[in-house]
Amino acid sequence: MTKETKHNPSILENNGLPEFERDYFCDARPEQSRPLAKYIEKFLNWARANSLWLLGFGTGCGAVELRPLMTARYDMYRYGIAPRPTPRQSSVFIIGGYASVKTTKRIIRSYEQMQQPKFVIALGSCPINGGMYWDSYNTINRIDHYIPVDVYIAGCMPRPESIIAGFDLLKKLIKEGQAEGANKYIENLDWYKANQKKIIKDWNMPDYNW
Amino acid sequence: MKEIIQRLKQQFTISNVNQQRVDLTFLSVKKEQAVSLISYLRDFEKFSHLVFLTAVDRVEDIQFQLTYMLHNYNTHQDLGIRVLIDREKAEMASIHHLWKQAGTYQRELKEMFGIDFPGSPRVDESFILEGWDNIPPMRRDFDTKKYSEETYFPRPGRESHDPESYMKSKLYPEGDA
Amino acid sequence: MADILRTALYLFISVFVILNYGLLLNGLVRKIVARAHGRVGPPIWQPWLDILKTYAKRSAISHGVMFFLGPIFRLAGGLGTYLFIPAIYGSVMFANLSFSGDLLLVMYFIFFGQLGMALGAGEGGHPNSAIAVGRGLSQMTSFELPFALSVIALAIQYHSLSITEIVAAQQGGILNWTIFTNPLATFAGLFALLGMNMHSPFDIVLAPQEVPIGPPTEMQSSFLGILQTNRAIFLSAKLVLFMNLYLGGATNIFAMMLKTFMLYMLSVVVGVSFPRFRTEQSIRFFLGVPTLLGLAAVIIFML
Amino acid sequence: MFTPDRSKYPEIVDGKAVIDLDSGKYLKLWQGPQHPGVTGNMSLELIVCGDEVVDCKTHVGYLHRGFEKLMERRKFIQNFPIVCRICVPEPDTNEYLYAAAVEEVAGIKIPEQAKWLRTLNMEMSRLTSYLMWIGGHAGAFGLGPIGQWAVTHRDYMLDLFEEWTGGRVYHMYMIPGGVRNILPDGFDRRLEDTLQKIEKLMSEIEKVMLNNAVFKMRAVGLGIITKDMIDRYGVVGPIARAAGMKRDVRKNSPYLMYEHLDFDIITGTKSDAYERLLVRFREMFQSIDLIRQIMKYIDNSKNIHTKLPNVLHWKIPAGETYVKAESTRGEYGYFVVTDGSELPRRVYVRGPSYSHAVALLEDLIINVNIADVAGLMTSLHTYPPEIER
Repeated sequence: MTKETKHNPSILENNGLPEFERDYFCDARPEQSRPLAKYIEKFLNWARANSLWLLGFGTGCGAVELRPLMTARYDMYRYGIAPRPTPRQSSVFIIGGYASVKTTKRIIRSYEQMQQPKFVIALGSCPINGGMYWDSYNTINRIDHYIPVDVYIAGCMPRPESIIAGFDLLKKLIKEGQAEGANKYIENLDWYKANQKKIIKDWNMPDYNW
Repeated sequence: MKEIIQRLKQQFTISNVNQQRVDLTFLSVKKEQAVSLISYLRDFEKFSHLVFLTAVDRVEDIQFQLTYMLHNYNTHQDLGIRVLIDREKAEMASIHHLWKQAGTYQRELKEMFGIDFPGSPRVDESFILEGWDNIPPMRRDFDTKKYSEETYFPRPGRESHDPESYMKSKLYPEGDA
Repeated sequence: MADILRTALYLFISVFVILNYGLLLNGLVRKIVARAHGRVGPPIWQPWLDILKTYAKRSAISHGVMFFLGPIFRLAGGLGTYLFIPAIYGSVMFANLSFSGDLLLVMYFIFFGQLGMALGAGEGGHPNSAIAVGRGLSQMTSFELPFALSVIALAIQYHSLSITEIVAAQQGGILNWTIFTNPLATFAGLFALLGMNMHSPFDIVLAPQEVPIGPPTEMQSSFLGILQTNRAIFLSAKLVLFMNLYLGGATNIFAMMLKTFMLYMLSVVVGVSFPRFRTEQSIRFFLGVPTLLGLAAVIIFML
Repeated sequence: MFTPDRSKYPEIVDGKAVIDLDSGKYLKLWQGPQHPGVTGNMSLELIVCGDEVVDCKTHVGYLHRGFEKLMERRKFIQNFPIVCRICVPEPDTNEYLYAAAVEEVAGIKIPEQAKWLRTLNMEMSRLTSYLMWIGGHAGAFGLGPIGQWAVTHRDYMLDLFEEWTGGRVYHMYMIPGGVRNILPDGFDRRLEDTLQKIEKLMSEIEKVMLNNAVFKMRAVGLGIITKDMIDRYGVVGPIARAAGMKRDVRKNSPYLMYEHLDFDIITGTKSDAYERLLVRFREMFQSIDLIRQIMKYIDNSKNIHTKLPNVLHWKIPAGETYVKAESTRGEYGYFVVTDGSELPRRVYVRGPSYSHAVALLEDLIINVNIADVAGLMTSLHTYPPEIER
């Protein structure tokens, strides 16, 4: 991983990293990406909406309903949704239910490694307000304090049908150009980082994972 | 089971023998004798399977109660061995040399209760939590609700009621439930 | 000058057609595999959408110069393979850049893309890509052996290293095809094709449960887009090559589509019904029966 | 005694291998948590030399919700909806064990019909869980279609559960004192239809997977667990049975109505991944058979629930107990301590994956090809949430 050539006056501190590792990571602040001209962007949004690659990261028990969704009974491939094993290539992140602190750290890392535009769907009631584990010491209560969320799907567990409905809503948002979570994240990077660092006590990763 | 208890009584000081079910017995033993009792049970009484090892926080007596559950596959008997240890200086001899998985249980106990098992493999590495800087969460004096509310931004609007009084007021406003 | 322009135009059309054909094949096969799974499967135009979407990503992370060059080498390999194969026998437009020794060049280009990709994936720094590249190169070396033997047998049989001449020699009836005149070499070659197409049981490079999709792990956005483009071109190029060598080539585009589709279905059917080999099992497989078949083919035609 | 062959190491000091990552000979490879080849959300920190694993550390805790702590601050009846969340593919074992433990400490007897319904629920969930597992296991070896077929048929079972209990994944069916409802009309017919579908699927799986030459090449001889390892690592369930040990809680210490049912403990001999698959495969047939046997005893007119005191201030006398049941992965147990108040003092959940996924896997994985890591993991049928709870 080499340094980006772009230089930004406000540089990420990366002070969670040991000295010798700081060289490996880019310390420039991420920049918001601008949409293209109107009709081109509309066309591209249509393509994006119909080719959603979701990151194959079962972060919680919601992942168990992704299996039926991927298989013959519900078959999400019909709608252009396919799982992808690496964050670099995927565009949708499904938060499968509750996120413990240890998983949240991985969620943030994976989310930042995804390329823009990227979308987040939060499954179940736990990422909304803690759900069943609202008083647990190890699960976060609101995922939108750590990463921006486009679509919430309530329920414990949400049925595969409701997940498909959630995808439909996401497609609608993308086509309307409203799913700009990645830009929102970069715009409010400091707020998100402060929240993240509040719960992740051993912050040993770069401030933004390029 | 009775014969085994009799034989054990000859060698060890055991107390509080409680036969919960036909195939489940609990007994208490002193901390110093625990490991030799467990080794004896494993090697001579065919209690060859360590089912689990866990702790109960008896905060009012300032003690931890460790429970070693052993199983005998020949007679299909479960035997729970209770060991009381001091809560302030929680330390117990390790049994990882008897069973491999005991090391895992001890790692968990170290993390969740703060009970130390000197010599147990990787006992100081974090097992489940990551970067935990509070008191061990499974101790009774750790308030998980308070911690959660302070740390994880509870979404406003959640109300919690005591189910008894709430149901009484909602469902049976005049009568007695 | 006009000649060159016309050739360039023809090449452009040829590549455009083969790219879309590759994507169509991709979409079709996804549909067919889905039927084997009991699913409906994605719409047939899904590959076009996927490729459009990857190119439309707003950000791209590079890990260095070689990381840029990796996908480009890969695409060059795919294009190079295709451009020296006459896709349709007798057609000026699809004759591409075929010349008298093109078979050797094509064999080189099949290798070339993989090597370029290996360098690019190595620069990505992901350990899984490095492992997958190692697996890919060793598997490629092993299936190259039966393939090379098969090609040597063909060269001896037809006394030529030009694909056009080999196709010409197979014209005039179904029994003139290599598959009937030289079945041993054909089967050695088809085994190699199974390996080249990297479907199960030879999908050890992309093996999602082992080295999640392998070399392209770090590739994203337009890097991945280039790879997807290449995958379509390279796939059809390989199929066209094998069709030319073993199935008598094609005299029109429909015959080409039919024959390449049948060839690809071979890989797909085998892929659906078998689990994956381990790396050394795969190598051992290629060095076993297929190599012996190839050797036998060479020896028979030497005598 | 089994000690993994660590001869590839440069040296071993105090039982720990000295691995110099800078030497360029070894590569550290993280498998998971974001990796399709890992069951659930856990990760393996592998050190590989060439294609072979020379050292492994299991990292769990990504799914830790602190159930045991949460249960200590919920009333007995409030705990009942959260216990099933501990294990997602097979929640019924948790429900049963929690209910059984509470009943035992509180001294409640449940009606016989409730026991039959519980037994039926447990066997159906066993079949459901195995279907999911066999899909994952085939997928780990790159045999995609089996995963698709099996998970689809699992869905048919979930439909039955939904019709019966109202819940698709979490059934919340066995409450302390009995069960929640009787079988709906015509359930037996639809159950039989589904069972026949599954039997047909199984015969197809046998053709495509069990008799597949390539699959055999991969699975035979993978991850052999010798008999002396069984006790040393606390191995239970189908893994122990595949090594020839007659260990099945259903038979050894019968609970619910299993003593009235006719079945044998299925054992294997070779104790490799293929044998474990075979044992589980035969247990699926056994499960289908048991479901058919149980259906003969179901009588919807009988009482299914004991009257409980007002559960909102239900004080259970002080006591402690350990109840166990056979889940698809082996002995599952609940250790419940009460102190006479409205809240349980301590609930400890003993998941079988606990010893399998950490101590056993870490030693078994030594010298295994990286390609087989996923297959080995699924063949142990580890399920992370019951490790960290």
